[in-house]
This record gives sequence, C-alpha cells and structure tokens, in this order.
Amino acid sequence: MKKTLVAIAAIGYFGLSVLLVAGLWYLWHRTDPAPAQPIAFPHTVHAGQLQIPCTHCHAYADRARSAGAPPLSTCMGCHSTIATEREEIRKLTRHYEEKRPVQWVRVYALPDFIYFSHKRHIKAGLACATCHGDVAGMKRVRRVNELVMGWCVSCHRVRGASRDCATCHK
Amino acid sequence: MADRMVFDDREQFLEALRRLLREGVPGERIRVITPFCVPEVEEILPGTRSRVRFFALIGAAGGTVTGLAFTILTALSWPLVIGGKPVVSLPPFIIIAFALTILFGALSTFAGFLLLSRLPSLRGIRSEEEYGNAFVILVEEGERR
Amino acid sequence: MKRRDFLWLLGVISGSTVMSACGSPNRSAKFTSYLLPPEEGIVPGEASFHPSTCTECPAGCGVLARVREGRPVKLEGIPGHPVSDGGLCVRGQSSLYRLYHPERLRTPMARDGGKLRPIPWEEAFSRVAESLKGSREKGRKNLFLSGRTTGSLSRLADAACERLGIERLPEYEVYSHTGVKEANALLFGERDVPRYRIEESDFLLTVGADLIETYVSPVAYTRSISSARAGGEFLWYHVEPHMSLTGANADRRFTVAPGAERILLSFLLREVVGRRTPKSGLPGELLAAFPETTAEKVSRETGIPTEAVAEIADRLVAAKRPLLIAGGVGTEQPGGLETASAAALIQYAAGAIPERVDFTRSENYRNVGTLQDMEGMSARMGRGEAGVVFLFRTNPVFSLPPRLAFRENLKKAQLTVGMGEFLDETVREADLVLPLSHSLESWGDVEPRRGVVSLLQPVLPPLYDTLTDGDAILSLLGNLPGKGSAGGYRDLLAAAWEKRLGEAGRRRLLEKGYIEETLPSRPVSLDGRRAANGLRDAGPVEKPVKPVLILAPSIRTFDGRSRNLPLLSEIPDPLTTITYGPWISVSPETAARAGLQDRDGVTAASADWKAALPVKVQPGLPDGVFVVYRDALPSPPVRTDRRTGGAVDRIEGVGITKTGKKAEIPILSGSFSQQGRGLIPDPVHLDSERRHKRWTLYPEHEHKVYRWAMAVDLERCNGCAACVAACHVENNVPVVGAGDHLKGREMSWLRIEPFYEKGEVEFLPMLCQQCDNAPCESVCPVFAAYHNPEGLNVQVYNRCVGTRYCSNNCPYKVRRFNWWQHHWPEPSDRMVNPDVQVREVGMMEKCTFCIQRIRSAKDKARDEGRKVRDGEFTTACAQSCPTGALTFGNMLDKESGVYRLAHSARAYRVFESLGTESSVHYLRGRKP
Amino acid sequence: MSTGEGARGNAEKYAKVDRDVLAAMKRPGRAYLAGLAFALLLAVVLHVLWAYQVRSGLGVVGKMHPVMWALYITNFVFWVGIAHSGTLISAVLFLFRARYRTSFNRAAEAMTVFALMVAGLFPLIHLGRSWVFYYLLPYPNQRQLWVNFRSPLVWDVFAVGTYFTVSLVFFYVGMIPDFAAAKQHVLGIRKKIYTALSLGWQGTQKEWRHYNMLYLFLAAFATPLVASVHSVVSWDFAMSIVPGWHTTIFAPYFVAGAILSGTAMVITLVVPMRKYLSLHDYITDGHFESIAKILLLTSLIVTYAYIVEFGLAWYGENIFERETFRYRLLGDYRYFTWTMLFCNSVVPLTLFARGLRRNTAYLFVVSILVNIGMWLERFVIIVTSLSHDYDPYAWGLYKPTFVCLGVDIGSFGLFFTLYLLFVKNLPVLSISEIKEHL
Repeated sequence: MKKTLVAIAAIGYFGLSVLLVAGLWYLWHRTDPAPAQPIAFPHTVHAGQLQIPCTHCHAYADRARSAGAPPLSTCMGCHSTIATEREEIRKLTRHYEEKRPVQWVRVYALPDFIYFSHKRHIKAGLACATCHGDVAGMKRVRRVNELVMGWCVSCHRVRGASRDCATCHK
Repeated sequence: MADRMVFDDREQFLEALRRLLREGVPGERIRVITPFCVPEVEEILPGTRSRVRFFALIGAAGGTVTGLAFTILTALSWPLVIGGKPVVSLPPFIIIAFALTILFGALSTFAGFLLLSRLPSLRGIRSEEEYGNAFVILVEEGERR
Repeated sequence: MKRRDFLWLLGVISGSTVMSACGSPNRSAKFTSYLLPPEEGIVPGEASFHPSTCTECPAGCGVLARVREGRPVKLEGIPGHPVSDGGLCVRGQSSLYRLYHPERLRTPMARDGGKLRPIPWEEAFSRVAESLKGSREKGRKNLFLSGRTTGSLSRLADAACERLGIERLPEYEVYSHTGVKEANALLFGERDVPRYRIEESDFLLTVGADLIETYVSPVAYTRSISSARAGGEFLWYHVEPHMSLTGANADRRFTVAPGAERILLSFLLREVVGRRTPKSGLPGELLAAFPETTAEKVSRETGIPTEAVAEIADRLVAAKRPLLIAGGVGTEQPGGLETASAAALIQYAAGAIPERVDFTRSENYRNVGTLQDMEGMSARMGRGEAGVVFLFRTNPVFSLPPRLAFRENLKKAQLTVGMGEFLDETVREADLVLPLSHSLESWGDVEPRRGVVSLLQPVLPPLYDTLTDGDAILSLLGNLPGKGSAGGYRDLLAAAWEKRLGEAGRRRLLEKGYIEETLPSRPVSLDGRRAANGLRDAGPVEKPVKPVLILAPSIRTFDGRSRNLPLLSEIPDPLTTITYGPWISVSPETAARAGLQDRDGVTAASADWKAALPVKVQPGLPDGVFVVYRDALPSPPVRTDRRTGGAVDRIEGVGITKTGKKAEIPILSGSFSQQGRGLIPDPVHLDSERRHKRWTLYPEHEHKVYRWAMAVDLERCNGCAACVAACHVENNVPVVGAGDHLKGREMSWLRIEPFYEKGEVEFLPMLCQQCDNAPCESVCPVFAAYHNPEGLNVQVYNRCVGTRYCSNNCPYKVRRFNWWQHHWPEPSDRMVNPDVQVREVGMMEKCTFCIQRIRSAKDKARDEGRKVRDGEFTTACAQSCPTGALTFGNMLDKESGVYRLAHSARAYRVFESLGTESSVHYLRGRKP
Repeated sequence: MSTGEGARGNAEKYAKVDRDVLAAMKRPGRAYLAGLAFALLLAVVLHVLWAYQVRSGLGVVGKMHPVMWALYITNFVFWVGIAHSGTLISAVLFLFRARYRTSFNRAAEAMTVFALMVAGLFPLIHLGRSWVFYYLLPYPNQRQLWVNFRSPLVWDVFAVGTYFTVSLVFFYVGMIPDFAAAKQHVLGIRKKIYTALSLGWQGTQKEWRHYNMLYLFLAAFATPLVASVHSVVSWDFAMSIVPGWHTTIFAPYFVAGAILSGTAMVITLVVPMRKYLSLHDYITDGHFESIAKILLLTSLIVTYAYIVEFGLAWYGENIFERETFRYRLLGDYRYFTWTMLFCNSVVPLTLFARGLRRNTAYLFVVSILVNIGMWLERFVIIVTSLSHDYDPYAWGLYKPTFVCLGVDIGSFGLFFTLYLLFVKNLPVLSISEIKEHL
C-alpha cells in the first residue's frame, strides 16, 4: 500500500513540475496576435482602398530605427473634414482636442535585448509586407510572424545578411 | 508436451545432460534452465557463439561517426571565431566522438542482447513455473534415432 | 505516509523554483501617437544632443547632454569649451545621478510644529513676503547667503536683494582660496584667483594646490598639464604636506612639514631674485619680509632633503618659462598669506605675469567670502539681529566648525528659507524649504572665468514641482512666473544676452553652449609699500602640534557636496581604492608603530574633537600626518587664520588610539604591489617583450573593414576615474551598494588599478582587452562569448547561462557577473540608456568598446556610403578623459591615431606572454 | 565448487544464499527508517535552498569576483569521483576475473549510479540562470544555434551523460537474473515489480550465452570510462589558463584521486551494510583487505601527483604558478591544504600494516578521513587557484555562506536516501554470481 502511494507521489512530483513549467511557459509567451485597438483603425480603408503608402503615416520607417506611429495631427489633416460623424473618428477628435495622445496596443514587440532598425531593412529593399504581411487587407492588424530568432536568422541566411550576433543582440 | 527433468544438484544435472546427448537426443531439442550460469553446459550443448558482439561493433562505429559528423556539421552551420581557434577544431571534437562511441556501443549491445534472447518475453513474465535453485532439462517431443 | 508528504513538499518547492525562474518579458505593451510631429531633427528612438554647463562644482565645465525620448541619459564634455575642452570629470559624469536622485525635494515645504509639510508655491512666497515686511518693522536685517554664483544669476540676486532690502552676504565656499586672493589683493590689488596658463610653461612648481582634485578648475588644469607634457619640454614638481592624487601625478613629489611651505618659498624667492637673469626690480623693503636663509636651514625646517631644495631652486632659476601655483592646503593655513605672497612675487620676479599668470581672465572668485565672514554672520544671527535668512544652494551647517554655533544661531533668525535640491544639513534646519530645479532643468548662464559665458539650458521639463534658480529669485520679487516659461527668468536672460553679446552672439551661445569674449587686458602693478606693510606683521613661522590631521579635498565629493550621489560612492578613491568610506589615512611608519593594519578601527581625537574611523595605511604619506577627506567629517573643528580670515584645513595634535574593532570598509584592490608581474613594465622588460615573435597553431584573424582597438597612454593617465563614471552611465552598469562591495562584487567594467613602488604610485586603467585569442571565448559552452569580425570580444548577454567559466579564465578579470537582479530606483530608471540592454540576474557582462556607439556610427556611415572616419566617434571612457589618455579607433586604418600609438616604441600589452593578443595597447610613461 | 558431496548440501547452500541476501529486503527496522527520514530531510533542505537561490539570485552564495567557482563545483567533482570506483570494481575487476569483486560490485554499481545522479545536479545548481540550462544541450532548436564543442563544459555534458547511462545499464543488466531469483521469494506488488524487472528471464542456456557476451562487452565499454570521464572533468580545469589548474598531470591525477575517494566511499558504505544486513559470510575481511590495497595504491599515486605539482611550481620559471602554490601552502586556505595532505597522503600509509587492512573498524575511519581529504583537495584546487591568479588587483578572498554549505550537505542526504532505498528494495549482492562461485 505504502509503495503505491510513494509511486503516485513520485509521479505527482515530477508531473507537477513539468506541468508548471509548461503552463508558465505558455502564460509567459502568450500575446494576442490581433489585439483590439483604442481606435479601430481600418488599414483596409487607408492602405487598401485609398492606397496611402505606409511611410505617409509611419514616417520614420525609412529614416530611423522605429517606424513610428503617426502624430494625431496627421490624422486630423483629413479627418477634421472627412467622416467626422463616425464614432471612431469622434474618439479620435476627442483625443486630439483633449490633448490625450493615443496609446496603441503593440502588435509586434521586440525584447529589450534586440537592436532592430526599420531603416536598414527598408534600404535593403525589403517591402513592409515581407514581415508585416498584407496589412492592407487586415481590418484589425494581426501579427503574421512571431518575431523569434530563428525567423530572423533564416531570412538573414537566405539573403546573405550579416549573421554576426552583435548585429542584432545589444 | 515436453518431458522435464529437475535436479537439485549441479553434477547430477550435468550427468543427465551428457547422458541424454549420448542417447542421441539432438541438442537443439533440449532446453536447459539454470539458476546461474553453468559454463559446462556451453561445452556439452553445441551452440553458435553469441552474435551480440556484432551489435557492439556496429554501435561503437556508429557512435564515432555520429560524434564527428555532429560536431563538425554544427560548427560549420554557424561558423563563429572562438578564442582564435579554427572553426573545425578536431581535438575537442574527438572527445565528443569518443563519448558517443562508448554510449552507442553500450546501448546497442544491450539492445542486441534483448533482441537475440527475445527479452522482455511476456511468456516468461506470465509463466507461473518457478524452479527455485533447481536445474531443469526440458526435451521437446520427437522420435529418437 | 511521511515519505509521501516529503515528496509532495518537493513537488511544491520545485514548483516555486520554476515560478521564480520566469521573469517578466521586457516588452512595452503600448506605443504612443504624439499629438504633433516632433520638431525638425528630433526622431523618436534616436538621440539628440544639447549643450549646457555642469554645476556639480564651481568650475563650470561645458556638457553636451545626450537626450533620448525627452530625457537626458548621458553627459559629455563639449569639445572646444574654453574651460573643459571636451573633458568631464568623475563628478560631472555622475551629476545625472543628482538630477534623477530619488531623494530630491519635490515640493515647497513649511515647518509647523517641528515637522515640514508640503505647501503650494504661492503660500511659500506670501510667507516670505510678510515676514520680510515683519522683520523690516522690527528693524531686523534680512540676510541672503549663497554658494558661489556667477553671471546673470549673480546680478539678478544682487538686484533682488537691493529691491527687497536684503543684505547680500559674501558667498560661502569651503574652498574659497582666501590665502591666494588676499596675497594678490595685497600685492596687486586684485582680490581674485588668476588663470594659470600651465600649457605655456616649461617648469611647474605646485605648492599644495590640488590641481587634479578640486583646485578652481580641475578639468582645465588636467588638460593643460597633459598638453604641456605633450610639448615635451615640461617638468612638474609638487610640494605638499600629505599625499594627494595631484602629488602622485607630478614628475617629482616632495613632502614638506605642514606650515613650512612659507620657509621654502621665501628661500626660493630670494634665490630667484638673486640668481635669475634678467634681474627683476623687486622693492627691497618687500624682500625684508622674507628672511635670508640657506638650503640646509630650509631642509631642516621643511624636511625636504637639502639637494632637493637646491634642485627646485635651480630649476626655478634656470627654467625659461617657470610657473608656480601655491594654493589648497599649501596656503589655507597660518602663514598662508606669506606663502601665497612669496609665490606671487616669484612669478613676478620670474616674469610669469601676465603671460602665464593671467589676471585678465581671472577665475571670478571675487564675491566669495571667508570663514571670518561666516563667523560674522553667525554672530549677528546669534545676537538676534537676523530677520529673514535665505540659504541659497549652500550647506554651511555641514562644513562650518562647531564653535561658530551656526546651526543654533540659525534658529534665532525670524525666518530661515532653505533653497536647494536636497534636504541637506542646512535646508533641514530651515523653516521654509524651497526646492530648486537641477541645472539640466533650468535656463541660465554661468561665468566661471572672466569673459567666458557658458549656457545653462533645460534638456527636460522639471521632474517635480520645483523652480529654477532664476525663477525662484524672481519670484521673491513677488511675481510668480509660470515655471521656466515666458515672463520668467528665461526672457530676462534672452534680453541680457542680447544686450551683452548681440543677436549673433546670443545665437552662437545657444547653439555652441559657450562664448568667449575678448577682454581688455588688465595690467597689474606691484604696490611695494602696501605689500610691505601688509607683510610686516607676519609673525614667526608657527610649528603645528604634531601629529597633524589634514582635511584633504576629495576628487569624488569636492568639499562633500557630491557625497550623496550613489555612483560616486561606487567608484573607488584613486589612491586607496576604497569605495564606501569614510576612513583615515595613516602613514606606514605610524601604522607600524601603533601596530595598525587596514580596516583597524581607531578613534582620532584632538583637544576639542574626536571621531571613530577605520584605518587605511597610505604609502607615501609622511610620518605624523593623517588624512581624512573633507566629506568624511561633518562640521570639522577648523581654525580661522586671523590674517586672511581663511580657514585652516587641518586639525593639530591629533592622537589616534586603536579600538580593537575591525571596521568593514571595501578596499577593492587585492594588492597594491605589482608582485613583479610587469603590468606596468620597466623599459628593459618592455623591449624584450616587444622583440620576440611567437608562433602559433591558430589561424590568422581576418578583419575586413574594421578592427577596433584602444591605446592607453599611461603617461597621461592620472587616475582621476572620469572614464569609470562615464562607462557606468553609458552602459547601464548598476550601482550595487556597500554590501556587495564588501563581498568583492563591484560591477564596474573599467577600473583604475593603482600600483605602489616605494611611495610612488602608477595607475593602470583595466578594461576588457578584447583579446584576439580570448581565453574566455573557448570555455563558454553556449557561444555567449565569441569573437566578431571586427575584432570585438562580444558577450551576448541573453545567451549567457551563467557558468562563469569565462571570468575564471580571464587573466585580466574584467568580466562582471550579475549576482542579483539590479534595479534603478524611480526616477533614476529614466537615465537607463535604451541602446544598451539592462542585464538580468545570472548574466555575465563586460566592456565591448561601447558597441552601441560603434553600431550607430557604422549605421550613419553606411547611409552616407562611406567607412567610419577616424575620430568620428569614440567610446564613453575616451570621450570623457580630461587628459586624452585613451585613444580608440580602427587598427586597419593606417592613418588612425590608435594605429600610430599601438606601434610606438612605448607600446606594450599586459600579460603579453600569455599570447592573448589583446587589442588594448598600453603606452608606458617615460619618467624624467 | 561443488565436490561430489550430497545433493541436499548444495541445494541447502543455494537456498541459504537466497535467504541471506533477500533477508535484507525484510521489513525495515526503526533505525533504518530514522536514517532514511534524516537523509530525506537533508535532501529537502537541498531543494528549499536551491529554490531560494534561484528566486533571489546567485548572490546568496559566497561566490565573488574573482572566485566564481567554489563549493558547487567542488561537490560536482567530488561526486563524479565517488562514482568511479563503482565502475572500477564492477567492470575492471570483472575483466581481471578478480573473485572478491562479487561481494562489492552490486553495492559499488549502485553507488556509481546514485553518485552520478547527485553529481549531475550540481552543474545545474551552480548556473547563474538554471532556467535556461537547456542552452547547454545540443538539440535542434528554432534559434538554429548549437553548442560550443570546444568548451570543456560541453565535454562534461557528454562524458557524464554517457557515464551515467552506461553505468545504469550495467547496474540493471547485472540484476536481471537476480530479479528472476528474487521474485520467487516475495509476494504482492513486489513480486509484480520484480517479475516485470526480470523481463521474464528464465535462465535458459541461450539467455545465458547472450548474457555473458553482453556483460563482457559492457565491462569492456565501461572500463575506458574509468579513465576518460574523470580526465574530462579534470580538463574543466586543465584546459583553462588559471595558474594551478593549467597542468598536463591533471588527468591522471584526477583519475587516481577519483578512485581513491571512490574506494573510500565503498568502504564507508559496505562496512555498515555488512554489519546491519549480516553478510559476513559473503563479504569477508579478506575482501576488505584487497579493497584496502587499492586504497593504498591510489593514495600513493595521488601523493606523487602532489609532489609533481609543487615540484613543477618550485622549479618552473613561472611566477604566477609559484605564487599560486605558495598561497596554497601558506595562504588564507593553508589549514585546508594541510588537512588534505594529512588525510590523503599520510593516513593511508598506515594500511601497509596487514593487521590494519583487515580491521574493518579502522578501515571505516580511514575511509571517512580520505573522503574528507579528497573533498578538501577539490576545494583547495578550485578556490586557491582562483583567488590568486594573474592580476594582483583582482585578488580576493572567498567565504562560503549557509546556502552553498546547506546545498552541499543536502547532496549527501540525497545520496544516502537513494542508497538506503536501494538497500531495502534491490538485491545488495549478485546472487547468481555468488552461487556460481560457491
């Protein structure tokens, strides 16, 4: 009898630890691939139908490390007149008038130990879609690539880009 | 239905075994069960040498090759300068190869043993018959010459 | 049963093990859309640079603030700045820690019932106003005491005081250089410290003046010394009663009996006057004040060997362009006036004035008062004459001797208004506490030297509800402006600059951060009669009661004002390598006699004073002299020199007695001797090292475009540790505290190793040597340490699993391990450099030649389709070095400075025989 | 060997062997349970402290700059060393057909396996970031990164891993016939377990033939490990450039040391085991004497190594080396060094006296001392070398804390827990071999 209990306990001990690892691993790494945004901005309309180039709003993509989110003034450039009555646009206007910057939810996030420059990749002739997918076709932006090392490396291998660790690791 | 002879004493058992063979019972029909290894049995009952040794050889050789291939290929797959040493620096790789030689050798020998002696055998596990320290001779049916 | 319970427990435990393992993934969940696009030139995620001025000490060096996402993350010197010319000292580098200090005052406070409670600014100023009125009615005097102020602020303060009927007292500085000023006043009618042009001289004799630590403008002097040395024909002798970093760096150092400097100098004066040609007309009556004597006599009195005395004299006489600087502990003592006067007269006689001793661009110490002035103030307060007392950026309670009873008398004032950044010893006593902004939050200007205007501009909005110095004083005048904005001090400044410098000048000031005006030269003439009268009543040389305790200025804390900056207690004192003090330095002889060893607790006591301190045995310190840094002794019992009114920075008749208790102080150096290992080799050793060519089994390294390397000129390095501070700030190296330092777990990537050979000390900066055949790399099981194509020995932090084998195998021991998860207490987390990863617990870290700077330089070059130019950028340490001892660059570029230096005859590499083929080349100094 | 005397006699002897050996597996007594409880308690302490260390960072152990390795690695080397004599006795002595092996081999093999289990823990415990230990394993991963096979630490992973696997197989294979025998004497769940473990072994001549071949080869494979594994462990140090570590003699030196400590541990374990399980008929003083001889021999080799080490430092021109060994003898850790020399080089010399070799009580004491000595040897080598290496500025003094000490003591608890469980649940002597040689 004692033996069985011991056996159970032993299994329980290891099983428990394994489960914990797995569980925490999942919790730790889970991020919503398509988070809801404070303002439901439809890329389908702007990038899709209106064909506005990405860098019109994400102005720094080809000039700096971070592509940058457009300042609200850019939005208001059009939306002070266009579609002002829509609920989402009202939200926008409210933000602008109350001088509250919009806090977008990140879709792609790189860990703190990674150095990444949009500029370099654009200058290397990559299209935004290569990594971000067909954003023009997304009503709510969805993460199409998990930014894991292997994913970066495979592309660097294929295009013969630098594979020196210090290129990306701070 | 095999007929079975059970002995408590080692000598008597060997005696009986010899007798059986003298009587012309073909060795391959005789099965012997002993509580511990009795070297004489090997001499009395003719049998081929165990083939376990080939498994040992293959395993060991495989280990060496794997070890070298593994280390060299992984080193080449992402060449990094380490302490000014060449990317493929053999001496350390040989150590890995050696370790794997032993490992694979041992494991495959064990596997070979299980395979050749048909272990684990459910029959053996299920069988109720226990001979304790007795020496047993089992002779399968078959007409004598 | 029992066993099972155990097993379950184990399950739970290992559960917690796993749990604690998973840290938070450092990902910022949000990103922001600004309302308006940032102004031109500012790109989110890229750094921008803004000139300002360092206010950590009165020197006023120019600083360039690197700003990321609207917060300064690093300060660098402004190349070409008339004071510092690109250099920045250890205190300046650390002053970001003042800006982001968690204990800064955040709001005005008023005392009611003994406790300070927050109040709004309006209330604070209305209180001031009414009590000003009240005191006028009562016929009391309102007093305004400040630290040294210059430029517009000084003028504003004068104006405000005048308007409000407040008496502006002489400014209070611990290092007031009274002796020098009084001497100059007496001889030339210039109560100021002249600008000494060391770079113009070929022989420099310094008497007590601690040029490298605190004397007037350390960075400037350090710079000019090394440029003088670079000129070749230069020799520097130093005379001091104790052992200082300055002395350690002089070509020759002589220890003089405290107070006997005067004797030496009057001898030298007569020598110079007598022997130097062309003969200089020095009024005889003046010479009378300096009695005839002989080298032997001098030697007997001063303790300096006769031949040494003779040699100094000969040098002074023979030198083409001699220069003599007496100051610091040399003049702040009885007879200091004579010492300083003799020095000044020697200059005069040797024709150093005005070429090398320049009163035109004097150091603006006119408004700084003396200890005597403070006695006066304290007395008046004691008599209850004081109404409202303003204490503006000054901390007399900490530094004044107890006999002044300043603290007690302060209470007798009707209202005391403390204005500063911290609740320091003085502000704590105030009835009304007005928080001031850090200079990096303020508009302003300083004039550290006549004719030099240096800009103060805000590089971030005030962190707290504070006022800038200017706005605070303006507000006293009644109109409370919107902080730092229109209508405030800023406009006033704009107008003032417009008026003084003109439109173009103002714009140049704003963009470059400084302006140097051309001034009409001020010829000085020696007034023999006045001088003679002044010097007549010089009493006999008074011999101090031995042993003497000298209150030395500290390079880390100045007069103690910087002692609360965490980084500075983290950086070892150059001479002792002690980080978290305090301690008392004792000469080897005394230690031997009293059976004292490092860390032994002692009580030092004089007639009217005692203190318990741990001992550090200091080689090179003369017998019968102890040294304690000023910051270690709150309100030290210093005397006043009646003839100058200055302080006497020493305590006489100090006896020390062993308490028997060991006090734990972190002495970082494991050995002050090189153990004959030739880290700083002598020439012979060096040559043999350079000659023999090693053959190797390893393939040659191939470097394509760049091969980064550094050259360290030990002749220039003076151990000031500015580089260490710079490295800390640039690379997010955490401040770990005394506890870990005692365990020997300092985190600094760059350290200055002092090595003593018979009283002489040499400094060796030790950082990662970026070895080609790096021992650390081959032992790392996971490729966390590897060699990159540009010759860097890179550490991939988040690949590291923490086996720590690399550190064991590093002969230079320059790798640092994160024993804990280190934190930056709010708000200091804002100074974290985003370009460098904040290392987590369990990771090994080290210097990689500021790889983030290399990266951005290469990025820029690539955009412009070119290679990185030599000197286009440099590492944080090299940038900050006031002496230019560190040179960083690309070894493949034959034109580069580092290539030239690395191939000089003086070049060698530490532990070259180990065959690590390191990329840091040291240049041995040539001793005269 | 059975000489014609009656069948009864033989059967009786065999039965006695079964009885005696399996008697060990009877209900545990109070003393045993107490011992087990205590050992378990220590094992738990190890876990608790480890958890504490992981949560608050490696700072809780006394390690510092420059002494980055200390007690944990000491223990790792110590336990790997212990493991060795197991293999030596079971494999090498088997090849040499040394009879007295049969009375020790099972205990020795068990010791090997458990010692390796414990040893394997320490590299994990000592990691700064235990939670990413898998970076050390060469497995295909999305990062497309492998491990640095130039690093001695990776050699360790392979060497110790191999060693553990092979020893485990060896241990188990040796027990197969005994399980078959044992299952006939027990009931209930035990019977089921033993039957399963016996893999349905019957003892037919075919099985025996293959079995012998297997055993021979396993022995052959295990033998080189005796030399190789501890050589690799020694290279953890010898491959570095730390003065006091960087020596060619390290490999043989460590192997000898390993066998010395291992043999000592065998004695430490077997002496009480023989007493409490009353196995005097099977483990005789003669057997102990032979083991004692091995102890003596290896001790002499180790002493030789010491002499060579210090000799090289003394006559060599290398100032770094010299300082290290001066420091080892006269520095802050001198007491450890002297104790080590006394335990490893002086005490075993007494075993030249035959009387003492046969006196188990004395042997027990000696074995304990040697264990202490060998543990100190590793500590001294690691800590003294690190605390005084090249750059004098970076010299430092290491002091352990309760955490690392606790973990180390805990490791002994873990080891003895496993061993005690073994004693009560598995045949402690190789039944079939004993019968064979009866």
